[in-house]
Amino acid sequence: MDSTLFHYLDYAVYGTAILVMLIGFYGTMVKKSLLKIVISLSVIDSGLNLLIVTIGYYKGGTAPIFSPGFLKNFKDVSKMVDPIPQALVLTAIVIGFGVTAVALALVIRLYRHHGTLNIDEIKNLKW
Amino acid sequence: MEMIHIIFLIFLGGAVLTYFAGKVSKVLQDIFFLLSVLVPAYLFFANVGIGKEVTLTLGGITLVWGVNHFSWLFSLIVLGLGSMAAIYAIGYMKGKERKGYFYFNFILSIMAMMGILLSLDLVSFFVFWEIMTWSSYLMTVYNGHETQRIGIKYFVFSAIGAYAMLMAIVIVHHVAGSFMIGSMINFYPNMSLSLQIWIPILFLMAFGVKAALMPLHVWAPDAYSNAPMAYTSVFSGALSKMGIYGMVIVLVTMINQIPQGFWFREVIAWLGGITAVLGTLWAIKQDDAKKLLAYSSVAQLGYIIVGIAIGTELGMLAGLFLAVMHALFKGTLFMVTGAVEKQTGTTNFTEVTGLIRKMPWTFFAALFSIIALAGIPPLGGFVGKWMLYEALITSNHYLLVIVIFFSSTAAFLYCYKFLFGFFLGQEEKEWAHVKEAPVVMLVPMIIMSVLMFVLGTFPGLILKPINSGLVDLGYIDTFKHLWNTSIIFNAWGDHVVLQPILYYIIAIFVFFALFLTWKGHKTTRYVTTKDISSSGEVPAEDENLTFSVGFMQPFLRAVAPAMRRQIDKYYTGIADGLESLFEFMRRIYTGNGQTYAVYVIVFVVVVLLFKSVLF
Amino acid sequence: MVGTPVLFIAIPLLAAFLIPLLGMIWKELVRIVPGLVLTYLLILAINLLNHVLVHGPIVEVIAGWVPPIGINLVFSAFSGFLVTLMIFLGLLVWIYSYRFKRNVEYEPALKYFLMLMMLITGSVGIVLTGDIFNMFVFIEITSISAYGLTAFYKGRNSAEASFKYVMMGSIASTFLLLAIMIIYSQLGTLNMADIARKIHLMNPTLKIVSYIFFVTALGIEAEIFPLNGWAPDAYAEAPGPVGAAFAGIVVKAAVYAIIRYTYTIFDLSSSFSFLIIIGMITLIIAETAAIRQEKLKRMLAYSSIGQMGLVLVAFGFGTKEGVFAALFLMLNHAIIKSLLFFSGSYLVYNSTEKNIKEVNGMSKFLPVTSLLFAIGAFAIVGLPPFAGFWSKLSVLTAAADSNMILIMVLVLMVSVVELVYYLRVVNRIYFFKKEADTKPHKPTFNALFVMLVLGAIILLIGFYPDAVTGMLHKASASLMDKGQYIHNVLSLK
Amino acid sequence: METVLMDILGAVVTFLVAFVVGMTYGGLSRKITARVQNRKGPPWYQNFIDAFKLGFKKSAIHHGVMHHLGGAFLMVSSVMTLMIVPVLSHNNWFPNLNFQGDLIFLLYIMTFGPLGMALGAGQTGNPNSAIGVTRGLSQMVGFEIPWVLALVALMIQYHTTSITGLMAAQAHSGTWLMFSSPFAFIAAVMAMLGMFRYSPFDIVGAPTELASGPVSENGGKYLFVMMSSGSVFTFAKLTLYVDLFMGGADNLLILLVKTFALYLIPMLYGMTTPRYRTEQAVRWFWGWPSFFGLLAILQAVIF
Amino acid sequence: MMNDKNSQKIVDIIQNWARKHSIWVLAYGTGCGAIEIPPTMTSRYDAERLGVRGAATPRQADVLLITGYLTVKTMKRVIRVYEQMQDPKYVIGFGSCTINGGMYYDSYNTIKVLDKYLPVDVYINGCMPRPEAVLSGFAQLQKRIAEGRANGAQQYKDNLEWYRANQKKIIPNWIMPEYNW
Repeated sequence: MDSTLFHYLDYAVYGTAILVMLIGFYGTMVKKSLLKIVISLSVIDSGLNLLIVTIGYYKGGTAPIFSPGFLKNFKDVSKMVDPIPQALVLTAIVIGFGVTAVALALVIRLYRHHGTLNIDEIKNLKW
Repeated sequence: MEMIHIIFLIFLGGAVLTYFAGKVSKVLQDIFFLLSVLVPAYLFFANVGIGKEVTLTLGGITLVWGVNHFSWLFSLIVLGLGSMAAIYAIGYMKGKERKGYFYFNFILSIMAMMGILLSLDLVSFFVFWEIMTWSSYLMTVYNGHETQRIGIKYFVFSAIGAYAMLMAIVIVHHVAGSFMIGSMINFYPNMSLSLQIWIPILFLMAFGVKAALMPLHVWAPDAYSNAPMAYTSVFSGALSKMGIYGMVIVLVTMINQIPQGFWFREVIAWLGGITAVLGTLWAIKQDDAKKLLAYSSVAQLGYIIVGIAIGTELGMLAGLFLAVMHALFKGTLFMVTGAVEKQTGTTNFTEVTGLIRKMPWTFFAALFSIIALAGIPPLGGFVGKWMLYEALITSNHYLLVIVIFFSSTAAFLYCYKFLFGFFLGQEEKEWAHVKEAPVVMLVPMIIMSVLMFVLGTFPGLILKPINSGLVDLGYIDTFKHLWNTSIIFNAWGDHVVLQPILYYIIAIFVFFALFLTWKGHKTTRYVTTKDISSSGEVPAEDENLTFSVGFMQPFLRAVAPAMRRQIDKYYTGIADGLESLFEFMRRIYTGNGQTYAVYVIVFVVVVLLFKSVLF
Repeated sequence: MVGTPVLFIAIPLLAAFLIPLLGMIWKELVRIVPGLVLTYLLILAINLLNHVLVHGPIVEVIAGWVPPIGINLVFSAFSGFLVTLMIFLGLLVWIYSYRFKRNVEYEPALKYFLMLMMLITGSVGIVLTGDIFNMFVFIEITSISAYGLTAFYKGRNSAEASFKYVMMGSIASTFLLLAIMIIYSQLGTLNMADIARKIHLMNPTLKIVSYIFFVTALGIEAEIFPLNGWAPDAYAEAPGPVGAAFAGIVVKAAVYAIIRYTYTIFDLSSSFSFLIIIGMITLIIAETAAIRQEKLKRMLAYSSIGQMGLVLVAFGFGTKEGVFAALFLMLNHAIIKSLLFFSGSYLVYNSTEKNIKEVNGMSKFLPVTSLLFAIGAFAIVGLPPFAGFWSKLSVLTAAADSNMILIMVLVLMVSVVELVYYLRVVNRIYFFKKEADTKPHKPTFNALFVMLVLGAIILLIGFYPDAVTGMLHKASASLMDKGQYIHNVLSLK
Repeated sequence: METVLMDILGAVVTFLVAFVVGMTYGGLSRKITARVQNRKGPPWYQNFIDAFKLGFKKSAIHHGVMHHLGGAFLMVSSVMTLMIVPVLSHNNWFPNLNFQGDLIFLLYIMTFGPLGMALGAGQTGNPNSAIGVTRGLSQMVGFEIPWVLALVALMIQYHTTSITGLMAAQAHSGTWLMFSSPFAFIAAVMAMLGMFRYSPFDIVGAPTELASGPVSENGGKYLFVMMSSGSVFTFAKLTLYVDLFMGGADNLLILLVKTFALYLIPMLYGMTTPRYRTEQAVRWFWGWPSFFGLLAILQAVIF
Repeated sequence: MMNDKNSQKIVDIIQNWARKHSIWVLAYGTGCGAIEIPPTMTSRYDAERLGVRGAATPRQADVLLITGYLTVKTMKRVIRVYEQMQDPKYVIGFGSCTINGGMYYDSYNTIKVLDKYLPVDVYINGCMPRPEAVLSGFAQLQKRIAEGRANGAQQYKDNLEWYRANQKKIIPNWIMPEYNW
């Protein structure tokens, strides 16, 4: 495997994550449907999670899992990727799931109340 | 526990007790109310020595309260007028709703005014100032719905003033390192020039609002006329004097210390003069007694401001003497209006007429106060006016003296209008049932009228404490060279000897009064006001012949150009403009969740773009 | 040791999840248990705070991992003060909402108190934690329970408000995580003390970016101006006591977080002036928006936003006096705004629109509630002798000491605006004729008790500010002393 | 005791002199007016006859105590003015109150009467009276401005506010104030036109329009007292002008000459001019007269 | 020493002299005769030299001048004005109409003989009387005053009931208030 290509690929992962986030932001700001907004929020979350995991990764790392005999080869320890971002991402995913659930529940109620999913028409509260 | 603390506790406890006593019994409430005004007044004058100081530490701030001669003089106004108005209020409030509310705020106002006078540090000064403001505000809106706009106007002006003062206070604290008034004064000469100019301006804004100095006076007519009359007599008589009190201190201890002070004093004096003129003109225009008196209060405060702003010894004496007199006569006049309002239910000149024979004692009080107000000898108002003119002339304010003279001559017009509107003129059938006011309301009025008379002949009685107060402020003793017990001098040595003049006046008056009464007394008869020479026409009993609509029309036509513009309108315009702006501003919150999300992103982007500027 | 800070998180969280189970035993337990828990926590908090004020901060290590690796809780004078305040308010909210409106029924009461307990857990956690990711978790706990509470009523537009809140909250969490990740990628640690120690090693640009992200994320919760679109809606649509909880608990926690980042973690000198700018803008926009409101709770919401702006301004002075003033403001705001929300929701109890004109003439029917609302209004405007005056005085003194004349002028001008709209409401309560279709509702005994307690506190602080100023001085000193904080946390073994 | 008696005697004598002179001037004014109008006119003593006749009226009515005492109020101001004004300089006969009041006191005591009278007029309930009063008071505000401007100019020129002081200053400098400060004199004389209420400033008591205005309900003894008061006041005012601007008078004859000369001014001016409306009158006083008053002050300040 | 009666006489003489030379006239311009008043008062005839002078209100007036015919409607006002005048007071009937109705002798709404309703002291005849006649009328009145014979007011007071009866007879709706006299 070419190292330069790998190098670019490294950036490409970052870029993809950020791109996914930007798509999410775009959807949040532009799409009028409540559902699309909720999806966009999820997309932002996904991009962000990807980004975080990427930060923790470095080239050639291994999964940060203690296994029997792991300590025998001391070199492996430094090869392990940072486990903390992964732990954080796990938490973040859970939280994101919760939020999405709440958001969808609200969308249902809004749809029942207003009979539409267009966010521009849900403006009873203003000024 | 010091006596001063006890006095404040009585006020405070009395206010709360009075409020809740109303739930038990109305009489008990009245008694509590009287006691909680009169007892502290007695304790103050009997037990609090001048020069005494007590301290209290609160929130890391040392609060110092004490009395000096100058604040003692104002205490005299506050507690004296307060006691009188309290007695009057018992009668005035009888049968009215929200008595507890009234009494509570009344006592708190008195307490706050005393607090202002006794404060030797700026924080307690400000605290009491604000308590005074809101308690008087609550009184202003006592009459309910219609008054709320007026009340808010009053409160907004007061708040602007008070906040200006608060700013000055914290700046002083910053530079002088202490909240004490004494240290502020001591440090003042060491301040930077801009502070030396701005600190007095900020203070004067606060005091100017309370003293109804143009252009900060627009709240006054409405507020004075809409509070209950029993309170307005204190409001106009004593509460406005707090502004004067503050002004004197600022003028003497700060402005006189700096070379730019001359311009300050000129500007304030001229503002006072213009206030006097405008107040007078507008007072003439009013058809409602309350409004008339309210504008007249503004005008009278203008004189007082002129007196203290020119700052000579005689000017100070004049201003403070007028302040005392104004408390007396304007207090009485508002009481008179209240009595008329209570007995007839209205205070409009176009409705009430010819009460003189129904309410003779009230008329007597009104007559005396009007004579005092107009500054006609031999009542006290003249002494104040005389000293003011002499002070203005001897200190080379030639044009100002004309301005003041114009306004005090024009004041005759509204003085007459007041007396004529209520008491003189046709005795209409509509008011035939009207009775004299209750004794409890009459007594304070009569006492104050007599006081006006006494002070007119022996002004020394009150000039003495004024003199002590001025000596406290650093003026030289003016006794014997500006006044004697019954003689007043000007700086050029001319003088008026009041006592023989009084004798002459009484003698001439009594002689001709006797002459008129004695001569042909058998064939002199009383005829009703319907029996007038109206070109032979016979007015019916229920025909209204009274001349009261458009009363001073010819004069108003003559001065119409000066009254075309109203400062009030400008303020209203500004307020409306601001409200529209705010209405526009709140549309930022569009109600669309997406917009809010965009705001967030925009905020982040903008801050990131300008991060080199911001960070 | 009189107790450990971890109890503040463990007990309410446990209670929150036990409530449904307990409700199966006896339905009333759903309402009683939160109160017992909060009472216990309040006693504990006061004990700990007393201890802390004398002996210095308590640092608690969770699960045996010593910082900087493990998560730790810090109960200093500063955070302890806020925790005590929050729990006290939580207790009051509980008493007030014991049988408030829909809480009479079992099902809603269960949800309500569950979410309330989680809200308190989260907020207390934000204040106590010493780990930035942990703080993120607590913020999310707080947010999700806040979404739920906002959407509590079915009849109104609460879902709309809640949805806006969810949108903003999600974006907030995104930025928060981004910021956390930037710091982690640069410094490799999540412990606040550790970050604070190493922050100078960070790339300056990234430092600023991460600070901005933090402020954005937390600013959404703390109602900073362009980020606070959700706030008026949520305040207006959530139940009255929840409004009080937002103003007194959630926002306080968010502001705490901002302050912690600004004072302790980051070493950006110009972040103070940034705080002043955004605080000032928030103050001005919110107060000017409040004056034209037609709905009572919306007006209170804007006022709340404005007060938070003022708090940020006071923190932005960066001096000990400024911090003291800000803490004093936070205390007063928590108490007074709670009182306003409590009494205000009874003034417009039976109304669906919550229009201001529906409070007309309520003083005849609800004299005590009206009086307390008036006291609250006077206090929040800063009229002496009520509590608000002293905090306003301290803010201005701090401003003068920092030579910020313009800030003083603006703050005072905005105060006038604030005065006007509060006076208008008070006038309506007292002097207007009752609208024909409003139906006054007498406050229940517990609600009245809560309001009276708050009123008494307002008067107490007003007449005797020394009751709290000593504590506030210590709290502000503890915030200012960054080195001590780092030392306290990292010296643990 | 003796001094008190002497004081009283002096006051009474001064009063009588003023009464006689004032009445005579009134009669002369009627006579001269008649001659100007090519009439024979009443005898110079006609005013005395009128006054006595009014005094001899058998019955009188009043509308209440203020109306009853209105004349007494009026008298107080007239007689007090007379008492304050030094009638003859260098003369210890009638010192009265010369040294106990000054010009500002005088200005105020002069307004005492009209106001008291106005109260009496008000109590009659006659609308005409009240209208007359409002006109009178308005006009007073008008002419007080040039009058006070003139007086202030005098005061600042000689650094005294007392009448005797001004007289002494004139005696000392040897010139009359009407020559040394002519603008003040012009302003004061123009103000005097209003003070005397001759045409064109007689709208106060316009006989056909207002039925003589404030006095419309007064007859008999009340009118008598008012007439006498008016005469005394006329004399007092003329004497004041003489004292202020013409150096006072050493004996009665010179006083009469000077006062009569002054008295001719409003009288003759009135004969040639029709009546002003109130606001016209007020504006007239705030026009040229006030301008001259300002000039006077300017002169006093500069020189 | 004079006794009281004599002194009273002297006082009367002085009083009557003053009254005689100071006649303040309230000209009630009831009819066409009012036009004759201005020439009487102005330069050509100059009644003022006799002390005659206009008065603005009945309170100040001495003489009530009824200038010409008097309608029933005006009658009420005239009575009221007369009663508002202060003692001593006189009435001059001016022109034939006040004497016997003159050219309105058969009019339904003018009064014919003034004397039945008000105590006339002096009549001036003529239709209209010229200013000379008016002056002579004043002179006549002066003469009567000086002699103390112009006591119409006294007469009115003494015979008030008779006058009232006459007045009420001609004025159908007598709404004069009681305070009149």
